[in-house]
Amino acid sequence: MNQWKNFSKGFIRENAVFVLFLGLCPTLGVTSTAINGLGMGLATTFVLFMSNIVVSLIKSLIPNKVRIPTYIVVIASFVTIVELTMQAYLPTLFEQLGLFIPLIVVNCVILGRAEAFASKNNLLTSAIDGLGMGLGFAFALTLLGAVREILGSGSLFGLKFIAGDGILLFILPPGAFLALGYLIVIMNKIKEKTT
Amino acid sequence: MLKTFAKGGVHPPENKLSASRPIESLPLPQTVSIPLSQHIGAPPAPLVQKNDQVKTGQLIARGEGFVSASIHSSVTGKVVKLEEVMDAGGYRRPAVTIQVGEDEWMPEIDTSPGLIKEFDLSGKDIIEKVKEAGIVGMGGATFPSHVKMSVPRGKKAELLIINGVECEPWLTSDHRLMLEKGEELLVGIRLIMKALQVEKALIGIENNKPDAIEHLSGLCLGEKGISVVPLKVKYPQGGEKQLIKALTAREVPSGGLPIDVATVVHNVGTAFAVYEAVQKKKPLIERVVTVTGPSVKKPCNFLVRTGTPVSHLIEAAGGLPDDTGKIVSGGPMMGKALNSLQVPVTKGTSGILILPESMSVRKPVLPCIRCSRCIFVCPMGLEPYLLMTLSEKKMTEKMEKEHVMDCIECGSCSYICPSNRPLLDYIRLGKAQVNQLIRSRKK
Amino acid sequence: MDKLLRVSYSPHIHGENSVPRLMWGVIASLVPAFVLSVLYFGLGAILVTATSVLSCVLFEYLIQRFIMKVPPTVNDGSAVVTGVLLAFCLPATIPLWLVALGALVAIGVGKMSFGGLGSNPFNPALVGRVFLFISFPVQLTSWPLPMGFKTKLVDAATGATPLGVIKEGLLNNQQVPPLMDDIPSHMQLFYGNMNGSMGEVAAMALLLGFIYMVVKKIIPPVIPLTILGTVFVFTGILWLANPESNADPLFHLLTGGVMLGAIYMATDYVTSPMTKKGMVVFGVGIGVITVLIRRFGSYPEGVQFAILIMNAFVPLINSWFKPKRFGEEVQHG
Amino acid sequence: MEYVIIIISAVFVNNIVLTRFLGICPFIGVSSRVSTALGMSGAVAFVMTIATLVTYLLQVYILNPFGIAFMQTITFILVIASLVQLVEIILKKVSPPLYQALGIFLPLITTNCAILGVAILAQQNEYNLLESVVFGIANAIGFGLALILFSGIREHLSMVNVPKAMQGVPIAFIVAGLLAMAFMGFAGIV
Amino acid sequence: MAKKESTLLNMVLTLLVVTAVASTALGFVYEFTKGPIAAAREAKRISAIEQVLPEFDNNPGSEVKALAMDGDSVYLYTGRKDGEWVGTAVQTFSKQGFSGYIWLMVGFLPDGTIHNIVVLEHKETPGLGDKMEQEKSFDKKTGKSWSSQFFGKHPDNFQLMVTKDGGDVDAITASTISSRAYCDAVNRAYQAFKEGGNQ
Amino acid sequence: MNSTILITVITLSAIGMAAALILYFVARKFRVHEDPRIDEVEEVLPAANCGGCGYPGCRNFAEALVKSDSFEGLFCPVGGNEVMAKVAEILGREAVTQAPLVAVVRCNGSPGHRPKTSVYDGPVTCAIAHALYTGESDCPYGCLGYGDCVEACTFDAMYMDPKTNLPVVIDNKCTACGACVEACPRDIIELRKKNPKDRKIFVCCINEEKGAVARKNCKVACIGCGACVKVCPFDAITLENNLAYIDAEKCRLCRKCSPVCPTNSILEINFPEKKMVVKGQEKKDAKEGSGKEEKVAASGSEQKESGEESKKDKESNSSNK
Ligand SMILES: Cc1cc2nc3c(=O)[nH]c(=O)nc-3n(C[C@H](O)[C@H](O)[C@H](O)COP(=O)(O)O)c2cc1C
Ligand SMILES: Cc1cc2nc3c(=O)[nH]c(=O)nc-3n(C[C@H](O)[C@H](O)[C@H](O)COP(=O)(O)O)c2cc1C
Ligand SMILES: Cc1cc2nc3c(=O)[nH]c(=O)nc-3n(C[C@H](O)[C@H](O)[C@H](O)COP(=O)(O)O)c2cc1C
Ligand SMILES: Cc1cc2nc3c(=O)[nH]c(=O)nc-3n(C[C@H](O)[C@H](O)[C@H](O)CO)c2cc1C
Ligand code: SF4
Ligand code: SF4
Ligand code: SF4
Ligand code: SF4
Ligand code: FES
Repeated sequence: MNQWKNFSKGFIRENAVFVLFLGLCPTLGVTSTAINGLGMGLATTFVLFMSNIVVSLIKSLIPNKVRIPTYIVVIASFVTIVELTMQAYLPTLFEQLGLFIPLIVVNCVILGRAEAFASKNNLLTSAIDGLGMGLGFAFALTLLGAVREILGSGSLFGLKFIAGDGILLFILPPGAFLALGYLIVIMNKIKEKTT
Repeated sequence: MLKTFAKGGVHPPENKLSASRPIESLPLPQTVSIPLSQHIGAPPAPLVQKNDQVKTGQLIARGEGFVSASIHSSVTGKVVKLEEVMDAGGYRRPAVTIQVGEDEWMPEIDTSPGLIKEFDLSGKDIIEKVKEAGIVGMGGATFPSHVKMSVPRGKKAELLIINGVECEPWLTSDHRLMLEKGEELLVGIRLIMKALQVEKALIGIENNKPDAIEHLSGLCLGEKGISVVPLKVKYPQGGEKQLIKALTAREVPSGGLPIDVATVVHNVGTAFAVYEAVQKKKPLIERVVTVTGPSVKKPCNFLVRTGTPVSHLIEAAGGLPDDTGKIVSGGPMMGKALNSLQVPVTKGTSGILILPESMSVRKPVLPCIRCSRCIFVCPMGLEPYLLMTLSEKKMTEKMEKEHVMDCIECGSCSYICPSNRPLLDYIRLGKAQVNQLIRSRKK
Repeated sequence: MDKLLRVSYSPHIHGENSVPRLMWGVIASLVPAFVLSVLYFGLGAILVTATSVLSCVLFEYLIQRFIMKVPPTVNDGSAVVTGVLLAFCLPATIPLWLVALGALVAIGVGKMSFGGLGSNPFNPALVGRVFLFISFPVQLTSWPLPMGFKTKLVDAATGATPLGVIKEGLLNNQQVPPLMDDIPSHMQLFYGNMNGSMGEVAAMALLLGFIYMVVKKIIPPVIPLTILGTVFVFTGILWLANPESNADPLFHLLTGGVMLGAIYMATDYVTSPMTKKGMVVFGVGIGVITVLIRRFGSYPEGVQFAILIMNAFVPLINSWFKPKRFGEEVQHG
Repeated sequence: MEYVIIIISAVFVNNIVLTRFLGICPFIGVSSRVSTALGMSGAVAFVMTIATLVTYLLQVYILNPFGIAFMQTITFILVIASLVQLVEIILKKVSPPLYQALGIFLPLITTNCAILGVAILAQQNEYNLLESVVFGIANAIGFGLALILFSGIREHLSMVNVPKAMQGVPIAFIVAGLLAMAFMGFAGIV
Repeated sequence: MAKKESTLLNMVLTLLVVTAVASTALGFVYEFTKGPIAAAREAKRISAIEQVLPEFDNNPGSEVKALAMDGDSVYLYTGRKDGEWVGTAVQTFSKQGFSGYIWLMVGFLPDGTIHNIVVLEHKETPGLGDKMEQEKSFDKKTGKSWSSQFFGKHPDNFQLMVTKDGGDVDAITASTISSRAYCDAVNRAYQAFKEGGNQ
Repeated sequence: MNSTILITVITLSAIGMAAALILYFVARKFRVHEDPRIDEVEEVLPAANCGGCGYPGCRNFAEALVKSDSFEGLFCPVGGNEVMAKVAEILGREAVTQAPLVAVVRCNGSPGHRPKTSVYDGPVTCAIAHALYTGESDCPYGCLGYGDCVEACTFDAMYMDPKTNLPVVIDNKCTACGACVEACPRDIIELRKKNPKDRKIFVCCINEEKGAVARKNCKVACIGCGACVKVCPFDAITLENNLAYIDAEKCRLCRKCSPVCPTNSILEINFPEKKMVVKGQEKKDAKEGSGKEEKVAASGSEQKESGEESKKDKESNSSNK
């Protein structure tokens, strides 16, 4: 497979959030600002990238029946590493993302990729796939975070550009759903146009 | 408080223009085309051939099997064609076309005007006579009447109900019949009571026909077991289930027949036909037909021979108005729109309603606003809005669970819907789908 | 014959009701409430209502025309109803751009996203109103005092609504009876002489509209009666149990949005149940949730949320509460 | 009273789906029909209750005494994954129709953040054993309530003409957003 | 792709190996990050104390006093410079927030004057109640934020109640509840200070 | 080694172990046998879930395939022979090959050929109009033109031609799933053998009425005169109930029949222009002749103007509803 295609598919065509509708909890939960979205996206990317590598390395050694538990252990290890490292060096961001960091482990994207892609492909391809999907995920989260931040607080990456408050609802839970709903519609339209 | 049925119903404007017009005999047309199937059930095979000479009242097709009815020639003349003619839907059905000559009746038929009250026939004989005369329900469903008179084993009839409701707007044929043939009607009722072995009969008449109520009540004074019950005006009170509910408070179970609640319902026209068949040996070859409409010059009630083309009736009522948009055989709520004026009158034709263009165009359909009106007016307790959607989406099994087969096709739902939704159109389609499903299941 | 006959299934006649007729009936019934709110709040009432109606109609037209690409149906009047009702639950001095934003959300999100008239599961006007309420709590809780045409459009004198006074007081561990002294009498509440949103203040005018709609058979009275009844009974029980911390039931009926909500918003055909049984369940649900929020929640008023929450239950109610089928019981009995 | 508050809070005020954003994938994925939503709710309730119980024991009797609380994530998920698989195997045998109905979604419960999230939240809130279990059940009810309401609405939407571009997931999110908005009314009840 | 046959032995073995490797790795990472994590936690508290107290040179973290109040604990940290008492930072809370607890660090000068306040933790609504955080309501023009009105005031002659309730505190717009809770927390801090802050 | 690490390793391994063991034994106890081939077969099926095979979905069809002993009556029209060969391979059976089919609309009653005799004013669906009456023309067999078939096609392989008001099948998109055949209340659509270059010859009429009646209602109706039967050298044409029918299996596309049809109801599509002189004299009515040419030409050009136009038509059609 063309590696560039393999890498880039995660952004629009097979975007985990906009197209596959996976990993929605963190998508909605942490995107009240663009920064949070980006942070979460990158953390997920790291886990996705690493676990794809490891899974594709050990895939032939794993008996079929314990496939899933093994993958989970691998993923959970990387998540814990992220968790501990973030706690140590980025305590503020860690506090903001809260519960959703340990929950990376159950992000369907990661297990899905491990199961559907890494366990069937070679190291390089899997690594690139992991990176692409991860960055695509990060892109989606940042985009959603940006939209919500702009509408909700009138700022972007913490830089305020209007006086006063924005439309509060968008940084509250209902706004997350609404913003994502309409973003998916727009993304669909874009996808339709490009293909 | 006048009696009526409990649930649902609508009040369309009554428009009984022809209520005061006495029944006139319609002059014979040049040809009649008598369809061989004028009832539910299989069409019988013709007994005549091309160029045969037939007399008025002569049997031209014998009903084979139990649920079938015989067909008699309504005129004297020569059989010119044994071909298919269009029915009300434009589909071609087998028919006998006769060129009308001098009106000569079969000799055994008693054509004298006198009333014959006495009879000594047994119930069985009465039913046999009814069958021979080819009588079918004249209330619209054209179900062979002898079948309804033969109470199935294990069931018992307690009550005969005579349906003089005529709840359809515009139509007045039953109304006129009750006024003009009241005595004959009562004899007919007696005959049916005897056939059914019941002691009691109720004649249900809506309150908008006070003259008929008064007239028949007067006649009933001397009649044991027969009484007239005035009813509040509400469509579709004429539906037998609603009528039974109104008169007896009994509910025919879902999927059941009136006999399940020990009643049998017959139309007044049917009762009159029974009188003529039994007492005068006259088969069912003519009936009262109302010709009416907002622009009709001379709204009338005609006594019409079966097989007469609709165009002939319209001519007699003053001709087709210029603004005609739609011609309906039957009433406006349940009647069938015709696409040709050559369609013949059959045993079930109760009226011809001519609607001007302005009244015949359906209004544009809007989305359902879920106003519940269709539910409130459905006399069967159904949810028409839901049934329509299910029918559109071909969710046949769900439709069956929602009792679509209970729908009596009264049209109240379509009538009331503020969004002009073609509810009944789709429900009919749904019923057909469910029927198919049930049949395929039986296989 | 030269002209072709029309053919269709029966019935061949149709009743007089039509969607526009019903909608304009609702609008007509809202006139008394509108007149009173103009009397109480002056120019602002007119401006807010006009903005709301115009933007609802405009957005509906634009969305249908340019986004959904279907023939616009604005003349069915439903957007006008939404506009009027949205305006009626806003303060009369609210900035007009907020009204337009609310209309955009009501029509765009609440109605058109679902396909327009008849498809939306939630009441559009309430969607717009709650959106504004949550997004702009400051503006949405600044209730002008009823001073007629003396009410200023900006920086008008404001005050808490009667329900707000009670809620504040209870949060401050005050008791209800003394608080009632700050609140107009029940009779005044009935005429609508109090702070509040434009349309909700005058119980009298709303009841008049209710009677009109019931007489004209625009709505069956089931839903409003059950809601008002439930609120009355539930608050009555609380009041009898503890009059120190609960206002009396009549007070609850006459204040806040209960009347407006029960008569106009819970009765929206599209978002309410289809059967009488279902309507009762729906009404009781709204009543109970309203009182729960008023009494125990953070917001002084709960009808808007209660109606939206019960809107979500409507599909389930519809599938669980069927009309009584003719001949059904006999079959099983 | 304590328990009542936990329940009301978890079901209405801090609904797991609508305000905490957990278990969104199945919320979107298995909600197109009421019947499947009921099944899914049942499955989640079952797993969630057992999972909170088991993880509580794990935390209190193993992780805490040994001072390895940092292993929370990995041990919890391992236990939950096994649990789900157990349920799946048993269900397949005991109730094939239910298994059929839930189909591919049973394995998805593994990756349902709601289960793990609730287990972790119960720890964060420092609940005791009984409170943890009640918390688990209450959240399962909250999940079920949201899911069933939502599936009812989606079933309704499948019968009306939703614009093509909005059909499916987008409209589901809009509904979820409006539902979440409505549920904000419960704020402060406990 | 060849899937490996599953036997009891190789299943158990695989899991064993994988968990062992994973946990070893995690163990090491934990050991490695243990220090920094503890430091990061401490740093947050220290920085809060630094913000609310005048300059000090001791380690207030080592001079902590806990007082049980209203079912929870209030902590007092004493700050000294050259052994001299410069003030006490009180870690306080309120349960009356719009949603959940609010934790503040209030710095008192030895005479009881409020020096500065920072918010440690809260769950108030963004855009409303969260204006109690200094940076969220900071006005560049005046250089002040909402909480500035407390600084330099002495609770004995500055009524710690919102104006609506008859106090001296101007509430945050549309967030009376949060403001009230804030006052409640500061009040609690002052009670604690009076009880145990004097040295 | 550090003790934390040791404890970590021991606990996690123990938990892992315990989980594995429990699972293993439970799995053995509760094993359900399910043929693994079902999954394999399902993989190769097209996953269109269209129901063309007669089963509610691809999975059910896969189950049926695995469970049955032969492929009798089991065929996936969408995947065609290719897929069936793959299935056969998995199941180790002989594949039945079925000639590829394509849907053909057997009515040519455009408004020019078929006078309108009434106005239909009901819901725009063939099913309801059919149940109500003959439709806007007097031909009780003819196409009603409300596009139920187009609606039913999930492959976008049909559209309504706004000029003729008749449905048109786009041959290369049609998968012969049969949904349209099912949908048409008048049984107008037939699945016929696909010939090279999409050529086809068929009687474009299903009217069984007597010739005169049929002719009166539609100028291009088959009147059952039997002329075509006589000229067919391969006995491919049969006449039953006043209607000729060309058996696609027997027909060798010799094109002898179509010129002799007095009503031009035999259509030949996608053939090159005939070289030999068309017997102009036989055409009594020049107008009729041109009518037919039009249809043939139109059908030919349809293929060229690929999907674009058809999409437009479909849109305009659906917006009419
Ligand atoms: C299969 C069948 C059997 C019937 N059997 C009886 C019967 O035994 N007794 C009876 O009174 N009516 C019988 N009916 C007639 C119906 O009760 C009813 O009168 C008829 O269908 C017309 O009613 P409608 O005009 O209200 O539709 C039967 C009808 C059908 C279709
Ligand atoms: C909606 C509806 C309305 C009807 N209205 C009448 C009516 O007005 N008069 C009448 O005689 N029959 C009416 N019928 C037919 C009756 O149900 C029933 O078939 C008839 O009275 C039986 O008598 P028959 O078999 O003698 O026709 C109506 C049926 C339906 C379904
Ligand atoms: C979504 C939403 C969130 C809110 N959050 C808070 C909050 O965090 N703190 C607060 O004091 N009030 C909050 N409120 C406002 C209160 O409900 C109430 O309107 C206010 O506290 C009382 O108004 P006042 O401050 O003008 O007296 C919020 C309102 C809404 C709609
Ligand atoms: C009795 C009645 C009440 C209505 N109430 C509302 C309402 O509260 N909010 C609203 O947006 N539209 C209302 N409408 C208008 C319309 O039904 C509504 O916009 C639909 O929900 C749009 O699909 C009402 C209409 C009627 C007939
Ligand atoms: S559903 Fe049937 S029975 Fe009910 S109102 Fe409509 S037509 Fe009448
Ligand atoms: S009457 Fe019409 S608009 Fe009202 S619910 Fe029934 S179908 Fe819908
Ligand atoms: S044209 Fe008919 S047979 Fe061909 S794909 Fe469409 S529906 Fe199926
Ligand atoms: S072919 Fe059949 S389904 Fe298609 S438009 Fe004609 S009548 Fe309707
Ligand atoms: S990310 Fe939470 S369930 Fe999928």
